[in-house]
Amino acid sequence: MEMLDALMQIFKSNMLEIPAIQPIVDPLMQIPWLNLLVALLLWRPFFAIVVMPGLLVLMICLLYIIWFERKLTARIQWRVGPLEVFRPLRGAIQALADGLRYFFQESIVHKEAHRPYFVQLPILAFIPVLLPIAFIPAGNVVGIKTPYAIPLIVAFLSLIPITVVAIGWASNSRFAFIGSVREALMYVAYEIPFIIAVISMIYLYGSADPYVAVEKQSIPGALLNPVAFLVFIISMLMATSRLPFEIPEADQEIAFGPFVEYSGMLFGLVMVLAYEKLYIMSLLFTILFLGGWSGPQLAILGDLNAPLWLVIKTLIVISVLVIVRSMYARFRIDQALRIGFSWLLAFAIIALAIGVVLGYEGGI
Amino acid sequence: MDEFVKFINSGVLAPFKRWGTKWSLWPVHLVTACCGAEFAHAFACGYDGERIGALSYGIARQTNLIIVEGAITRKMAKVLRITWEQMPDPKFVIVMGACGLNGGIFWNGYNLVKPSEVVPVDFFIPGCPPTPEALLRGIRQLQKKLETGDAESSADFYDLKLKKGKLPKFLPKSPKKISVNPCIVIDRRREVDWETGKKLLESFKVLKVENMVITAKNRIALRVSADRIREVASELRKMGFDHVKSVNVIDLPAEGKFIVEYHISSYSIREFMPVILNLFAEIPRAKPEVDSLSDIFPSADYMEREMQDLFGVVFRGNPWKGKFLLAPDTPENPLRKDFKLQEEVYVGD
Amino acid sequence: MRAEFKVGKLDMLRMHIDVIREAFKQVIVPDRITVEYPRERKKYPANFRGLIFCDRDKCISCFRCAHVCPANAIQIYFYEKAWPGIDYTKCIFCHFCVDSCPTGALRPTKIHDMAFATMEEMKLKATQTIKPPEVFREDLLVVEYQVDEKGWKLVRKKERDELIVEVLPPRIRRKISTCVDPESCLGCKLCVELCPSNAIAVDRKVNKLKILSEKCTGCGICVRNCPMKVLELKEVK
Amino acid sequence: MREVAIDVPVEPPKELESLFLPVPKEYVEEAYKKDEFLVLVGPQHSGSGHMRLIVRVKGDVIQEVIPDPGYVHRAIEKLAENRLYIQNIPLVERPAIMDSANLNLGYVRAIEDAMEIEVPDRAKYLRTILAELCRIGTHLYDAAILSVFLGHTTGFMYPFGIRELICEALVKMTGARFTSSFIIPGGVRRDVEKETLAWIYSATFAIERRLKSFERIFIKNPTVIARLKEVGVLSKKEAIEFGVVGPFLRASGVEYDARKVEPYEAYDRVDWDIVVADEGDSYSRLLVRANEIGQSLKIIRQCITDIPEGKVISDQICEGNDIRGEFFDKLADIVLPTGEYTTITEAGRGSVIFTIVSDGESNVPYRLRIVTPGWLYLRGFVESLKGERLADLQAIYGSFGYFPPEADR
Repeated sequence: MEMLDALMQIFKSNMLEIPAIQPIVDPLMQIPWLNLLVALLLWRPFFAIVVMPGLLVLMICLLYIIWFERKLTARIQWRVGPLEVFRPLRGAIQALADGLRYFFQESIVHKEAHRPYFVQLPILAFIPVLLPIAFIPAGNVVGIKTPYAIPLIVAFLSLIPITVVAIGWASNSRFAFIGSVREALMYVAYEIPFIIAVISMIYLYGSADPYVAVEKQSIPGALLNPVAFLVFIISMLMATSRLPFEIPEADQEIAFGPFVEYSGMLFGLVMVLAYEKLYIMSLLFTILFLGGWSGPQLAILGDLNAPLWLVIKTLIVISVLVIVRSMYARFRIDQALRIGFSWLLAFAIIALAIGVVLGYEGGI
Repeated sequence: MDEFVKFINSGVLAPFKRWGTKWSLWPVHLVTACCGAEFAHAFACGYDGERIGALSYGIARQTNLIIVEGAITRKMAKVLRITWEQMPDPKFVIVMGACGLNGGIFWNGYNLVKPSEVVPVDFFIPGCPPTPEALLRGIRQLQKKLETGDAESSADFYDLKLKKGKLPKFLPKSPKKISVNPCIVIDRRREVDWETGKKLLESFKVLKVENMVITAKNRIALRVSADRIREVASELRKMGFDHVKSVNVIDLPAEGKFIVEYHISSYSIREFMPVILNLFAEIPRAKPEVDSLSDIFPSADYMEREMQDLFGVVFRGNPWKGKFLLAPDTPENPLRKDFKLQEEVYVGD
Repeated sequence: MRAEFKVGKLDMLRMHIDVIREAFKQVIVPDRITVEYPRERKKYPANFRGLIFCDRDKCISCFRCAHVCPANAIQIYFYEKAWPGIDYTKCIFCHFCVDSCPTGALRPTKIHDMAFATMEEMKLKATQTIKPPEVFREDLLVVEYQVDEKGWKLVRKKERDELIVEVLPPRIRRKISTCVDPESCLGCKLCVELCPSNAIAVDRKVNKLKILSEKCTGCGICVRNCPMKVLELKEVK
Repeated sequence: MREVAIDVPVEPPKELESLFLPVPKEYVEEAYKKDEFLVLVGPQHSGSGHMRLIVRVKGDVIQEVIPDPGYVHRAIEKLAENRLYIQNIPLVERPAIMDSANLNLGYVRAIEDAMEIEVPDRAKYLRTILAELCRIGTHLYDAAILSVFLGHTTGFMYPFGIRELICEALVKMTGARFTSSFIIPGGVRRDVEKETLAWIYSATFAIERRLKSFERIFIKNPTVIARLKEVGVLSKKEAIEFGVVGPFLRASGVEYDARKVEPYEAYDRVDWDIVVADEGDSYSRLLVRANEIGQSLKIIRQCITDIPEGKVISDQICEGNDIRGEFFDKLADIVLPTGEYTTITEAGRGSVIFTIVSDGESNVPYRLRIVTPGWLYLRGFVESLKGERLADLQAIYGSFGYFPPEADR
């Protein structure tokens, strides 16, 4: 009992304050046991990781991104997109149907695959994808508060391609092999400019702490260092393998590359990997370039303002990014590498110079 | 494991599974024949199959529906079966197009297999090709089947109960008239007003062919003996006739010979562009061998391989051995006249 | 005419802008052209080649449709009279049979969207072809393409398209069989045996054909089968 | 998960060796020894149609490609020997249904050539309109396939959207979306009303407008240009050597078009140009066809403006102006005089050659030889792949618009 009380104290000391739902929360807090649950839910670290901007929103985001992407693509392509599954919402739950179908479909592990790795790696791949969520702050709602959040997020993101390459290796198929090689090559091409762009922003703000970064963005970072902004966007497209850089999993060329042999739930897992990566990178992008969680505050929402703004900005970033898919064709691997190693790297260095100059003596 | 499968199929979660599958029927990209054009129309912006949850997708492992688009040949049948086996359960098959049902216009062809004998089929769609609407109707019917559990056809035919009548003693004969002793003349002279042709004939005199005739405007037939065909061809090549438009073999079982024809024309000399020379030679049917022209005219290569497949005529010097166009289990030399096809039936029983 | 397209560095930028402009134009005002099929149906013209049914009363059992069918999908079934049954597992909807029908007995419809659970029910016996089928329909609207100089629009109307169309029958000429060259007749009596309406008799004494014009339907079976080609179809008023 | 027990006559191969069918074992071993490996593209591959390409790659560079066609070989030539001349009309359309009118026209012209039938002018114009509609449709189809191979889905949707108009025009004229079977010896099956022609006339403008969108988003898209320029180059000499046909030959700089070289129907009465390019790369192949669509629209407009009144079917076939009701009587008993008749017709993807050999007595062809453009340029296509990167395979495949049913017949 004492332990529970201690826990309660911990939760209560760091609870979200949302005036809008306070009338509901207050009576709930009187009920024994249930109050523990409510307190846990409203405990800032827990809320940040599990609800917003963490897993729950991630899930909703996934459904939204996939639906929005398909709908927007369809709009550009003179057609309607998913609709009949639920007409009143214009087919918004299409991704749910697809997800359910994948969930209940047979997961085939073919004879030549390396069975344990083949099954484990898609699940393993979630660790580097989901860990950064713990470090992404939204105002005072944050999982683990650290001044080194930005480098940490970048470090975890860099682990993802390794799992993808491993997935391709475990699949033991020709196209998966080619896809893995392509992924590895692309990784080198985008990772360096990407990290340099992030470093330039760190120089610019004089700190690797997201709080400092957001604080200093009275003018959004996108305007302070537009070159870094551009480099970040392009390397984001490359990193999440979206067109025109959808090279590692080029459907028509190498049949989804590393993921060619996956089916059922396992494919569902690997398919959302890129989208989750996109979500995390967009969060980082928002913090670095779009002023993070700053925005007009609504008193009634209290602490919820910050995560809400962060998520809204992120969704806008993703929504703009998905339009690229219906505009461009896929580059060839050598062309993409050339872009990565020449143009992108050059721009990244310019961005670094801008960052260093502007951020001279401890940031702007 | 079986209990688990049973639980998924009929337990508490079954409605969710059915609902998810119903609205997420993704056809795999397995283009089998020309109905693929209408398939593409059904999933392009004119009809947009994605509207009803069907998204055409690349790889068999990640999809759950095969739409067989028309004719399945012997070669393709294996692929169809492999693709079907690659797909995870639950999986469905819709066959569109008359060729896929019962052969359609190719019903007595030697290279066709019925898809319903290769994979279990859920729905059949008639038409040649079926309209995109018909294909979407098929998907709708499949969705209905997933919802209610039983397959229903979308059209109901009225049936009149009548007693069978007596067949008359004589039935009208087939409209086909096939000559018993066909007489084939490739180089039949026709009078045409064609100046260049006459000049060409003059210049061809150096070739010393057995016979040369203007068969129509812009068409000249040159008969050579089989052992001189290479010689004449390389002469023609030097004259500016640079490519082969067609390689043809005609089977004459009554006379015990094959006629091998090369239709040669020119791209490099404007004057010769419309001219098609028919260089032909006769070879014995018992020993069907002729020199290949594929090194003189690389454009003849694939067509020689094809003729090798279809007639069993050996082109000496063509590097290709074995089957090119046909599957290993196709009947040998199907285009020879002694390979007979199934005859039409005009009276139902 | 030369198909050339030279691009400079500045053109590249312009082209990028063009692509983006086009995409955003579609986002704001989409040129949507989708026919939402189960709910809507495109209106096809009356000459659309769809399912065929047979007007049994007009049929003269002439075998023309069965003989012309490129896919051999039509077979003649004999009941109290004979008329065609259509095998939709083979039918390619070329409507050669409809065009061959001398009496307009075979009638086209606009029905084309069907899916069947088994192949057996698609093989129609003659008893099943006499009426168009009952088709499962979900459509509420009719869509038509409207084109003009300015572009292409979809016009939707709230109505149900009638699928069984009354196509104007071609000029139907009544013909009967006549013997044009009685001298060459072998008297083999094949025509007598073949005639579905028993309209031909042979006068035993002179070994001459006698065609009963009121019974002859003009099916032409005798004409097509006569070994000496002495018969001909002649038009009558 | 139903229990499925069916009797399967065609078994999947137990061992994978038979999948390598056309290649001997030694070839595979030799490739592995040289540190190269074989990639099988197709037939179930989202970047290939109904054929297989056995690609030998070293690193990312293609060393050799062996085509394995025949997945859609439906024995059209054999079946044609067994059917009436008139019954073969739907049959010869089937190799490429989006190009049905051109194939149909080639076959019918061979019959007309043999029987020396004079086709009325109105029918000639109608045939020209139909053939050009099919040509536009084919070019759009190929452009769509090319764009989806490059991963550009919008580029796939736009041409297929425009194709809906072509299909609608075909339906209004002939009654079928694809397989029109409309051209018969002596003319066409029925007259086309004025309103339909007027509709097609305005549709050409609608098509032109929509094509502008397509041009902006696909043809002049910088990523597309980057993918296609200087890829799969086929020089003029090679193109002639390998007997490439149609737009692909013209893209290599040879000014050859059967419509100009040996004019048929109304092509010598309308004003149009042959489109040629010099580069011979994938992009010029796309451009040539894109420009040809413009020329075809021009032809259609001229035909609709100039079309004369009159009969649509020759007097030698039918006295009336409508074949309906007499189709069988007039056409079933066609017998060609003895001899061989070859016609060359410019179909969407290049020249299609029909050779009819007749014995003079039968009403079925003794031998019908069809050489489709796909079969003719297959060699050139395969040769142009050598030395390119694996990812370019799809770009070149798409730029040739290789359509296996057409090639395999």
